[in-house]
Amino acid sequence: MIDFEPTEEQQLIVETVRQFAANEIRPKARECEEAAKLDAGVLGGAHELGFTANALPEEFGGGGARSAVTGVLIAEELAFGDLALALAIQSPTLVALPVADAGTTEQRKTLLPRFTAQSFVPGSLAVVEPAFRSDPFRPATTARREGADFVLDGHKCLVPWIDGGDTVLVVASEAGTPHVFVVPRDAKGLVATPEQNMGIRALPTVELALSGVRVPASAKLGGDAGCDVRALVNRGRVALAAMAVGVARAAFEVARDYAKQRQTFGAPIATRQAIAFKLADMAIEIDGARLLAWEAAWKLDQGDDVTREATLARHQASRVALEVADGAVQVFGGHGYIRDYLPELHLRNARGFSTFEALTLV
Amino acid sequence: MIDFEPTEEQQLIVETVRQFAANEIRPKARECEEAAKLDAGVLGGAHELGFTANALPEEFGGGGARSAVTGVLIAEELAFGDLALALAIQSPTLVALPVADAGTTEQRKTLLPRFTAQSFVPGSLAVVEPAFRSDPFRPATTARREGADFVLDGHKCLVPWIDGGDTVLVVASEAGTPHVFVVPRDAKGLVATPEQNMGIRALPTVELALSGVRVPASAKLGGDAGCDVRALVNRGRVALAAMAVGVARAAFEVARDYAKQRQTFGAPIATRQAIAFKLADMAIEIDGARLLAWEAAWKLDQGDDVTREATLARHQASRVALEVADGAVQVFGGHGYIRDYLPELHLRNARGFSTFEALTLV
Amino acid sequence: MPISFEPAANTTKAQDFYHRLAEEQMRPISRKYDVHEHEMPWEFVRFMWDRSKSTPPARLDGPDDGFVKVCVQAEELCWGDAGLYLRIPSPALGGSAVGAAGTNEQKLRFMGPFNGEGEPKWGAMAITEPGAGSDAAAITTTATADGDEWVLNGTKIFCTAGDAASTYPGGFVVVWATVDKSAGRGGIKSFVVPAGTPGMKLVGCEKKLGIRASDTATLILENCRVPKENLLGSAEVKKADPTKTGDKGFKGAMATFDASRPIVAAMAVGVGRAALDFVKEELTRQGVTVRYDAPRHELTAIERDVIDMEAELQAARLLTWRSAKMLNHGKRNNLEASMAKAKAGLAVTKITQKAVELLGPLGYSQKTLVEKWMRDAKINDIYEGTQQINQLIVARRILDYSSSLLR
Amino acid sequence: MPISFEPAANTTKAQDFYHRLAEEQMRPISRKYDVHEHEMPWEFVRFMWDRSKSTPPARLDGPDDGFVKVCVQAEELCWGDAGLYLRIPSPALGGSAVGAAGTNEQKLRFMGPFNGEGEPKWGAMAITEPGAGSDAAAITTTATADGDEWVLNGTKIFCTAGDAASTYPGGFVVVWATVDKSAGRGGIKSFVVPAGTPGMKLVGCEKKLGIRASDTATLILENCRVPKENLLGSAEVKKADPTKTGDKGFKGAMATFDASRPIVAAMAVGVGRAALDFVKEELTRQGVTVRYDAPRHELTAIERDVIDMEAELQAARLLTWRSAKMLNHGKRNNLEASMAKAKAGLAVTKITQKAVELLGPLGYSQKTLVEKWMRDAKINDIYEGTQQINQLIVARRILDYSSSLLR
Repeated sequence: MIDFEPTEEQQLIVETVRQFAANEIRPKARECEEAAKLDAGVLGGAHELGFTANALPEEFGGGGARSAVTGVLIAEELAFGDLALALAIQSPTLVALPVADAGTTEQRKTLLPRFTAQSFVPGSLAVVEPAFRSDPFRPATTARREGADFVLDGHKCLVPWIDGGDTVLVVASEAGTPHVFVVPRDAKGLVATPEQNMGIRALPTVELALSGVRVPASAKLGGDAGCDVRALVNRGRVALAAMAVGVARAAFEVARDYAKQRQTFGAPIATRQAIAFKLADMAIEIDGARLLAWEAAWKLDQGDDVTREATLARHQASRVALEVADGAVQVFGGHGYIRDYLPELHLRNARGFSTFEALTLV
Repeated sequence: MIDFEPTEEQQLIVETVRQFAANEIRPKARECEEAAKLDAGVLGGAHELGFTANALPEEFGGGGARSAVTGVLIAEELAFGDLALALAIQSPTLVALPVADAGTTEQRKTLLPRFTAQSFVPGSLAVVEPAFRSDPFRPATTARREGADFVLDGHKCLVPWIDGGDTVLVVASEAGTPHVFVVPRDAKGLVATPEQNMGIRALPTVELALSGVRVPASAKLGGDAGCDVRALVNRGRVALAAMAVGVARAAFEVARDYAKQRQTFGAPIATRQAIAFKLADMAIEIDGARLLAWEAAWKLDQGDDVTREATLARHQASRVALEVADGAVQVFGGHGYIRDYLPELHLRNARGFSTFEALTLV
Repeated sequence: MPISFEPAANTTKAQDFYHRLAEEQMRPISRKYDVHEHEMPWEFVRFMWDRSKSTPPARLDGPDDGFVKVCVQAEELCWGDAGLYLRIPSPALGGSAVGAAGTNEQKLRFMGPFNGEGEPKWGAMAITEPGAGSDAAAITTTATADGDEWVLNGTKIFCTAGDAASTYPGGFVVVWATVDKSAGRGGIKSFVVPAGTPGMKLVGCEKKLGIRASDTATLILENCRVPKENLLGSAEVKKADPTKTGDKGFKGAMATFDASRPIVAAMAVGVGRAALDFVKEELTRQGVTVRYDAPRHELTAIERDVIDMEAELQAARLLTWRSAKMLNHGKRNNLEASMAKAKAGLAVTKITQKAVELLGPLGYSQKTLVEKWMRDAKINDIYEGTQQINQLIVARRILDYSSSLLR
Repeated sequence: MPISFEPAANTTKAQDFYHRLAEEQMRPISRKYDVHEHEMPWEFVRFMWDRSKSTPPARLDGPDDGFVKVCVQAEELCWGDAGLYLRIPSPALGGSAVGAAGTNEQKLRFMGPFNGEGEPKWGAMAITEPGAGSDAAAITTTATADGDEWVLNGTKIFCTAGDAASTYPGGFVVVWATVDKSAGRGGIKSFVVPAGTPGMKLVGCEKKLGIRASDTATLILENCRVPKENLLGSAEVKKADPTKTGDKGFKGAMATFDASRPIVAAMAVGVGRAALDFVKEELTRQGVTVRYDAPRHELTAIERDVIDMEAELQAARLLTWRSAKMLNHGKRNNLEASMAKAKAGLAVTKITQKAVELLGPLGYSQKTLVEKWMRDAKINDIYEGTQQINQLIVARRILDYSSSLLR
């Protein structure tokens, strides 16, 4: 039966995250961005709220409440606070969820408990490649079987690389089919070079060069059968769509409040149609994109292949986030160009969604 | 030296056409459209102004003043009056200009004089094909050499077919290369079926079926060497870009005047930013598209290959015409949807430009 | 209910039913009544009238999507033909007005005859005037009390189904008029004028860009008398901002739109989907498959267009369903309904325009229905509140501004 | 002159010259001064200052494109780096103001020192205030006559090159202030405040999204005294609509923009072209050729994007040149200049945003300059009149509405 009301439990979660985003994340957003540095207090505080743990199986200390719908609700609220910090807070999903979904018993036992432990442990997942022809479904990075090992070669970029993690999941093609490999961050042949990007500067990311990186056969996620990389990428797209909605909503609300307060020619600029209609369009587009993300998430929870829905949601949310952030800069006028205000940050972050892949998962 | 001022002679021509468009074409536009019928008086009156004749060589009674720049100036003004009537008025270009440019002496002697004679003689040119994969540069219609003849097979559509003409130029691939063939309208194997289109309804157009249509070898435009179909298509695109600008300007002016006159909440709707800014955008986009059309036309006059410029101009002008016409309907509100007013006609006509090819030439 | 995109079985059943109806009864006559503007499609009309005796598809037990189901029905029928949809004998917007502001007695009296018995009947609503388009408060049609009657005088334009509703017995037109010009919006009331009431005259029907099967009438009211009991809502005139009071006059009339806008948005979605379905079928015929997983460097322009069209249409549909569902939850939905209407109108305008472009000569020719759908779709940007009016409503709500602060 | 798109030989020569300069002097330090915000690029500054001794490229005899050539120069240099361009020692907008409203004596006195001799100098214009952005008539900075001097008091923000112009000897800031608040626009005059004048204090520079090499200063004027002769235009206050009079105060200041907007538009085009050139070069490296003759069913999404970007950029460039050429013809160009500015600002904002998208991770990374160009480009939608202000100016002109009718 069609409905658009989150459950009471979900509403409670949303309310909690919303307050955390407003009170803990947002106040740190600019400082972290300018310093290109995370805030340990924010990560720790978010970890205590237990989003990732809640989604993990009970046998590993989790809450057993895996739900992509809940995931997108959380993702939007966190990104409403700040995108870079949201991605950092959610980085455990990058390892925890693929392992929970597709890991062998051994892999689950080894890798999951850390994410339900007391302190925050980040995750890393390497999907995007630093090339014009980057295609998440068909990575150019290869994994070659050599005796009891796999040997990985290739390049990745936009890989979250937060201090305190020791594992990175690498997507690579094995005999033409993409699979995921569990690689120690300090593996021989793995060189991680810190990146500078236009936005999400508070989130440490690296470019990875893999030259003959050797991992045991048991490092292949899901064992011999491997895992479904398509589903992984789609889960990333749905999660990113939700975060794009969060960024857009943040830009919209900041612009709306500014427009009501800023006076020219003796009246708030929000009373002028050009501004008011722009804000109305933003609100409409944000709600539309959110519903697409919800639908894709809901289908994920049904176990469907959501390639189409994830693409639609990501396409729409990415466009909307950019347009809304750009519009927010415009509403702010000269102040929109200044790093004392948030719209320019929203614009830089929003532009990334057309490129981001699997920077967070639901 | 870069300049944007038409010559005095061109200004005189523009002024003449503008008045003709306002006084002779525009008043007949709606009536012709609803009746799906041309007005002989308008065609005759336009013929007396001698646009086509003026561009033809003096040896055939023409003015010898061939200029694509003058051509686009005229095209915009005529289309400002009405697109269907403008295309009818300019239909002689469809035969006269290709023959003047590329015809053999014999072809020129046979086909040109009629266009400098006292009364209006229409032209027909068959470029578009009624298929999803229609490609003006690579027609699926074929011309096969058989002894002293060419045999033509294929389908065309959107072919102007005004009463009083006896010749149609058909673009067909001969051994993989497109060429133009002079075909009598009553050729055996040629079946012309009247079309109904969304717009330009006053202009009679047909779908052509060519089944083994046989023409002598001398019917190949330009003789053995043939002619440059690329240039022909490009000349069509530049001309159509200018007409799209004319349609857009017509829609804009109608909307602007309506917005100044129509009152709601006690003031003209033009005083509201949502309307005023929309009108400003229209004006800007129209001028931008016009300059692209001028540039492409100017390059044609330099003898350059203008494939790129013609595509840019056509792409931009086609988009602008549609957006402006749609905006004009919006400015008119409910009245925009009614066939008593022009915007709905502009919208139907404007939508054609992304499909039209070589319906008029400069 | 948790977030769910699974239609109830009832909805799916209704969808199948109306889809078949659209395919079998509407599509085959679609072009005919586009060309023969203003001609009454009697066979279709009688078919639909007969059908209104039952309420198929017979309801299943179990969950029901409520207003969402109604939206799904409207989408399917407008997928069939939006013009013919507006010709279906029903109380239509007139019924919405009676439903939103009428007493039970009035509902029974005016809506009762719409039972499939006897001859087909139509309802309509007459708001717009030559001098008052989006500005409902500028209405100049007057209603003067005279003994047991109201006397109406004025001119109404753009009255959908106004010809049928004013002509065929048993039908009615809900006319908006002011009982007190000095009171502004507070003086505006709606009155049910039964078909054939002396003094209500049909001037003519508009020739339109699209939805040509539907009649869009101009009506003149000349000393047109209706009984006092035909006033919807209270006769009391509140001069203080009437949108903030419990008055069922102007506010009741506005509530009509809160209930009707989701339907209108769903109708738009139906037209847009018709065009998108056609494009996708043509692509399939041409051996072109849309690759939703193609990386940006491999994507064709058409693929991206289709992805864009699908996303826009689905966003419009979901916004529509959300606003409809709120009615079931008893929530005020005027922000969300205006969002849905604005989005759907614009989205399908663009989708159908793009469809014509993508299909090239096939799209521009009247050999297919795509060009018609482009013409039909555009009405959704205009009627039941233009794009701009809905933006205005949304803007006022999100800014918490009154209509005097933001106009 | 007939319609022609052939640049004069002088223009082509200037273009080559400035293109090489941009490539050799600006591009190599582009990223450095993006990262080291507010640091003075002394080497580049001295190089450009030295260059201003001559006026290369030495003029050829024969036709000259006039202001179009100036636009071409600005485009090339901003193709190099828009932030560094704004750092070039020159009278800049301050000079435009002096040029538009100053006497010959004033021009000599203030612009004379910009001759490449001695140390580099800068000019700037200070209009915007914390409470008056687009609303120039709301200026609260006051100018009070006191003996032979004007005394200025107020705060100015968003003053491009305001740090350099107020600090380094020989430079100057043109400050807009009101001599009579009751006169509205009629009371607004501009005053030349030489660098180092006591009472003019630099508060600081803004940290910005882009054009980080340029300084955007906040200045405070506290009893800042300038000689009477530093007023540009007449001291007379006309209370009747001053935009309609011959007064050189407000109108003169506005005329500054008519001359500067084509340049600003050309600067925008330069940034947009940088990004578009890069995209096309990258496509070439990847073996992708844009087919301008591909039919719609074969076109890739990237091809259509590039075609769209090229058309938009060229439309912006031609609108810019047109508005510039009108100055040469002695025609009033404020409509056309605002059209060019509005179009160029929006076009390059979109073009650079699209470029980042098309290049994927390459575009979003700071390894290339594309992301910087996107940040730089956005200023063109904002300064020298936002997108909205220019739309407003265009709307007023095409509707023939005064600023009180349409605001």
